[in-house]
Amino acid sequence: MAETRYIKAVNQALKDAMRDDPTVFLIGEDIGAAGGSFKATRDLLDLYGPERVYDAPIAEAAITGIAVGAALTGMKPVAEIMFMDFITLSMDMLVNQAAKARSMFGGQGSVPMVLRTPHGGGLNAGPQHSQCLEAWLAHVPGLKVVVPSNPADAYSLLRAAIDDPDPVIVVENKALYAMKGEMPDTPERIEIGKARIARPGRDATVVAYGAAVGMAEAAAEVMAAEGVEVEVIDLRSVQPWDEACVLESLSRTHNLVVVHEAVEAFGVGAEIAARMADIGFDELDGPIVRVGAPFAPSPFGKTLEEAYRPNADRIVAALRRTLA
Amino acid sequence: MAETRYIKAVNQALKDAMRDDPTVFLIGEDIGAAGGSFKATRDLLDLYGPERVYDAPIAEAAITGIAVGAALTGMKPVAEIMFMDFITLSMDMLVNQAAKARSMFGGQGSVPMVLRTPHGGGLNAGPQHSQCLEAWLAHVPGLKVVVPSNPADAYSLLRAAIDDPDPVIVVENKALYAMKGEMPDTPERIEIGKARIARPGRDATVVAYGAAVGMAEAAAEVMAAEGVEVEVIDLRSVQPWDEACVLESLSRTHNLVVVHEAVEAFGVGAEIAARMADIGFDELDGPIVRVGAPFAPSPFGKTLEEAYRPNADRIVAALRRTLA
Amino acid sequence: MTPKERAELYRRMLTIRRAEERLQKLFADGLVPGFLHLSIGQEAVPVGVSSALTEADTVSSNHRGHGHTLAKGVDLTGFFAEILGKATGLCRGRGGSMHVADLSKGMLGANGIVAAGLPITTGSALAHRMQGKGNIAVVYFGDGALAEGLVHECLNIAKLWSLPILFVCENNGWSEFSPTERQLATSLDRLGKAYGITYREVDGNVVEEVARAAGKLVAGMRKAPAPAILECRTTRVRGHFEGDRQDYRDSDEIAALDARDPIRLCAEALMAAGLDDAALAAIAAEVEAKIEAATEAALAAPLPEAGDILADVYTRAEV
Amino acid sequence: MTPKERAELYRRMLTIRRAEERLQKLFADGLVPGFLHLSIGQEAVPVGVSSALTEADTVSSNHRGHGHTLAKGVDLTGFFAEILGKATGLCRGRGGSMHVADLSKGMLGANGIVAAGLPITTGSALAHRMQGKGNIAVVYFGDGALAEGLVHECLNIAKLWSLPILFVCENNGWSEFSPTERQLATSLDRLGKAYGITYREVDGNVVEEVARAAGKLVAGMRKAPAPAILECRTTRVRGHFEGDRQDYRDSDEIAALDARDPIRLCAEALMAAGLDDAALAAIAAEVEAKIEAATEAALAAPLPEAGDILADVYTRAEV
Ligand SMILES: Cc1ncc(C[n+]2csc(CCOP(=O)(O)OP(=O)(O)O)c2C)c(N)n1
Ligand SMILES: Cc1ncc(C[n+]2csc(CCOP(=O)(O)OP(=O)(O)O)c2C)c(N)n1
Ligand SMILES: [Mg+2]
Ligand SMILES: [Mg+2]
Repeated sequence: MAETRYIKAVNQALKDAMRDDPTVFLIGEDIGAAGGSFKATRDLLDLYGPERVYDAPIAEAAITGIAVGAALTGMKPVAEIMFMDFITLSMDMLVNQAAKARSMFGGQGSVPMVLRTPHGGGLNAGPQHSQCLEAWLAHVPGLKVVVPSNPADAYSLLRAAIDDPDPVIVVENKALYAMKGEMPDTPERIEIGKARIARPGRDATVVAYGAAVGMAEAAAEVMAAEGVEVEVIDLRSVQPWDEACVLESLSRTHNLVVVHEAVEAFGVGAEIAARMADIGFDELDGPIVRVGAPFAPSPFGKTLEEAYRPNADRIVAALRRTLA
Repeated sequence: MAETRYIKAVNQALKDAMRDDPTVFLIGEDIGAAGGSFKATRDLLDLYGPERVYDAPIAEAAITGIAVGAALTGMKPVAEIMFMDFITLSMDMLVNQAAKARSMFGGQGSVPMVLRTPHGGGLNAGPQHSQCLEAWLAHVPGLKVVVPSNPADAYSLLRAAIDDPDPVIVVENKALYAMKGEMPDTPERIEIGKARIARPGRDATVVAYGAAVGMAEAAAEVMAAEGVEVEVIDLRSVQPWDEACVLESLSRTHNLVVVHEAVEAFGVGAEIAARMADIGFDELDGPIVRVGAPFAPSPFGKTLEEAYRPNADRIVAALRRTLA
Repeated sequence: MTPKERAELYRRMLTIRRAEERLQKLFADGLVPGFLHLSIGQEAVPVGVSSALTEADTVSSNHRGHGHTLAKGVDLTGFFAEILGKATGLCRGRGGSMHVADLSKGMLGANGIVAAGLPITTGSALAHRMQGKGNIAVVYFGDGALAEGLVHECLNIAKLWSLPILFVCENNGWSEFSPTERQLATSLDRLGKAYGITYREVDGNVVEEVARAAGKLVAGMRKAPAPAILECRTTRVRGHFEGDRQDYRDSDEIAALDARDPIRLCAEALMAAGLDDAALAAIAAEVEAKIEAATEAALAAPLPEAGDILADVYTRAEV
Repeated sequence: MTPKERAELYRRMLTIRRAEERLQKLFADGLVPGFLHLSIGQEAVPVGVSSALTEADTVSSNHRGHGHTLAKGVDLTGFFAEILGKATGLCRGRGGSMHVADLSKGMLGANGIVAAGLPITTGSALAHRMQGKGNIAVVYFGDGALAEGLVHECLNIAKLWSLPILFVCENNGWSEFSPTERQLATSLDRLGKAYGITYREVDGNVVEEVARAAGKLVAGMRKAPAPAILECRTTRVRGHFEGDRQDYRDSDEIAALDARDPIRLCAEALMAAGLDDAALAAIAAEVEAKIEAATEAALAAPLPEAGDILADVYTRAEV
């Protein structure tokens, strides 16, 4: 067990995957010599050379499409899109190409590519550099989407994504890059689609992913002081997501709150809530309450951004409302 | 009152809007001389000339961005993207530019553009020409999204969209283009965000939009034969959507089904269900059941596509399940 | 080129032609679901280009992809079955005309998104370069596609990284219902110059010219990876898709197409080189028999099961 | 150009310089939220270009937009307040450095998305052409942006439709932490040729040269709408953003920057033309006083209210 930072765990996962599999290569803007805008790819150019680490021109659509084509030709590309806001430029390649190739070609092959990209606020980066757009990708059959909430998961989920035969989008959280956490000596092999009980509890379930997991844990602390035991589920992946785990928890706690940093309306939480309002209906003792960003672009100023991002207080309020 | 077809209603709305407002202009691929792939813009080049109707090169991102810039400079552009699947190429301009300009510029101006695009199956057009991607757009603060379900609405909602000072995406349904319906002599002025009770009922509420409205009405017929009176709500717009109308209906019927042609998972229906599982929780007598496409790309063959698209039978089954 | 080689090119072009004519009829009979874009008049391009390719080379295509696909050597019955949406299709009936693929033959797919084949092929070429086996990648696209930004992103990257990719433009002068000249302020030769990419233009209706130019370019790319552009002037004979009556086209233009028919031109060249009518007829008979057999088999094949919709969305069964 | 006009250009450049130096300090003091991309060393470009513009002309910009914005004549206090995220900012503190806009001055916004300004400006130019008042549109972008496909889509359309748009490339040789030459296999002059768009290259650090070239191009565009490209060779003095230590840059390269400083070059020209130290000092004093006043006012301004987040997402109050 050693302590590491989230961003270092990402770096280590890339390094190990490149060591273990010569078909793994990296492509992205300023990922080589500069080591990436957030240093996720630091030293990898030196270690593996320019034949494995491609510093690409500013051309997100082409970067993503190149990953698709290389994946169809026997390689395992890991593309970086510098901010998740820029996947707006990659959508065709992700949605109409990567996601559909296997199914529409009748299962002939697959597209074993990974696209890493950071979402979320906390850097005052403003409306075009803070968005959490994972709900779009989760809506697309053929894509998988993982969102690690801590350094150990950042490592294990990225390794799982690279090992996966299908296109996986790894959504990292900018505000977590500096987060410290324990990294097991033999990192866990995570199966994409399995959630993790981050904190057990019996009175209410909070489902979260990414940075919201920490917020949910903080809210659970507050509630614990009042004698309310909140179970926190870290989804780890939002497509597929662990419906069975959430349903099982709900059948014990009977109250559900869903939290994410993304805009609440039409976000990932809507699907979880909707699904539980169907298959979990008989288990519900109170309304399903969601906590997410308000329906507005992410503001850039410090106070506004703080007010915009979800936090423990809002999760506590949501819990109080469903438990009322 | 005269009977007209959906596509003709679209054409008429464009014609009338161009007549009433000289700043309205059209831009899109093959919309001029050819009158559009689905003939929505037929005759408009002849009527208004090449200064008002721009046949654009195949460049969806630029077409959309040009609409943004022209709108910021005093015009009212109506862009056509030939298939909704191609908005994958327009996402940056829609999401990072059109949607955010007003808010991030502090309310200085607005982006009065319209983007028309057809979604949906029924033409065996396959995985890249049939998608219903409106859930993506509904998740974006700053955009409005309307989805007309019949010719009269196709006219009125498009007029409302063009009149609106903010960016509105008008999602038409390919399978409805040939639909006939009554067009009032003085077409209704529709306020974007207000739903329509397509069929009143007291036993269950079905919320639908676009082509799903007709399927829901057919399902309601089937149920009526069994003495179950189903209320069908046509949302008309999915962003904003008429939460008050749905809640009011639910508080009378106590059972809810949500239907759309889009993929069920993470679709528009998820938000409606999630919201009602919160603010409408106390009204619910049964699970909220959704009906949408299965989690797979839209297949192209006739039998497969038929099995893929929602239909009255599946809505009936959903109603039976929530009422059970 | 030996007479035998030339006759083989003829046979391949005729196979594409007859296959598409058969599809045209099947479409008219309501048996082809979805859109059908025929490449009648353009057969010399893929046949000429493919004569320079091995099975390990990859190609990717666009909406008008039948010729590209057949020329890469895919199974004729699987091809027909796919376009008819049958369970025995190359893609199990899930793709159809705009999405035929056969990865085992290096055919990475037709594509319903204009210009989408370019980055995919650029990525395939990158993989070839990394794998170091001398394989190359070919992308077919139309003149109308040149307006899409992706074309430029890919020309730039292919040149920067010396990727073994052949950009094959089928310049038929049309982009759907519009003459491409109204959509483009540039041309591929000028773009080639702008990016410093080797550019060749050929009469895309003369299969030997295409084959010769492609052969040279590809041989060079195999030795020293680098991109190249091959622009083929060609002719779209049918409408943009079946059902398009081409009212927007000049009758003179259409009348002139026959004289440039690539199959006729090849037949004339073969006759000039000594082949007789009987030999040509024998080829035609053989081709027609094959097409007929493939069509019959495809028509008789079962439709996919509805349950098949959820198959293959992911490689592993869902968690 | 009269000495007075020349001095005015100097004053404007100095205003941008001092404003950015002030921002640099404010950033170091932790008072600027978010990213801050300074255009120190590039001031001659927007000042030269703007000398050819009226308020009704529109400009749009990129992430490095302070100079473009100030040169278009926006209010200095509102500018500072915006970058500090204050309620009195030009965008009520919601945009910040990467999103400063002032529609009343024809400033359509800085932009955090590389190359996004191009289609927006192309659309603005289309509006100008339709409105027929002889107004024109200008887009500023960097050399790195040339790799984005949107650039090409817009060059093509601007030429096809004869739009009055001036494409101004600030070629500083860098794209973030990489030399742009490693990202581009083409150049703007070659692209200009490929699209048949008038192209001029100037020393972007000599304000008179920029002004002269822009003046000529813009005058032509006002008479007969048509696009033009103005490539300005310039120098990025600071890091890509504040906080970037530029370890990746050669010390020689950095040392050489001073000699090309646009403000120094302009001062030298002014002195050669007869202006004395005192006159320059007077300009400097005036500029500094204005900057100081604007900074103080901005610093003293209130932050936006949290409730303000939901304002202005739409024009009309929500249904
Ligand atoms: C991104 C995208 N935009 C538009 C279309 C609609 N479309 C299909 S083919 C075509 C014209 C293509 O012309 P060209 O590339 O010259 O090919 P050709 O049909 O002439 O072979 C268009 C506009 C599409 N399929 N994809
Ligand atoms: C679409 C997009 N991709 C990447 C980025 C990250 N990024 C910001 S500035 C920049 C480099 C731009 O270089 P250039 O256009 O030359 O402008 P300069 O910074 O030199 O002024 C990059 C890659 C971005 N903001 N938007
Ligand atoms: Mg063409
Ligand atoms: Mg630069």
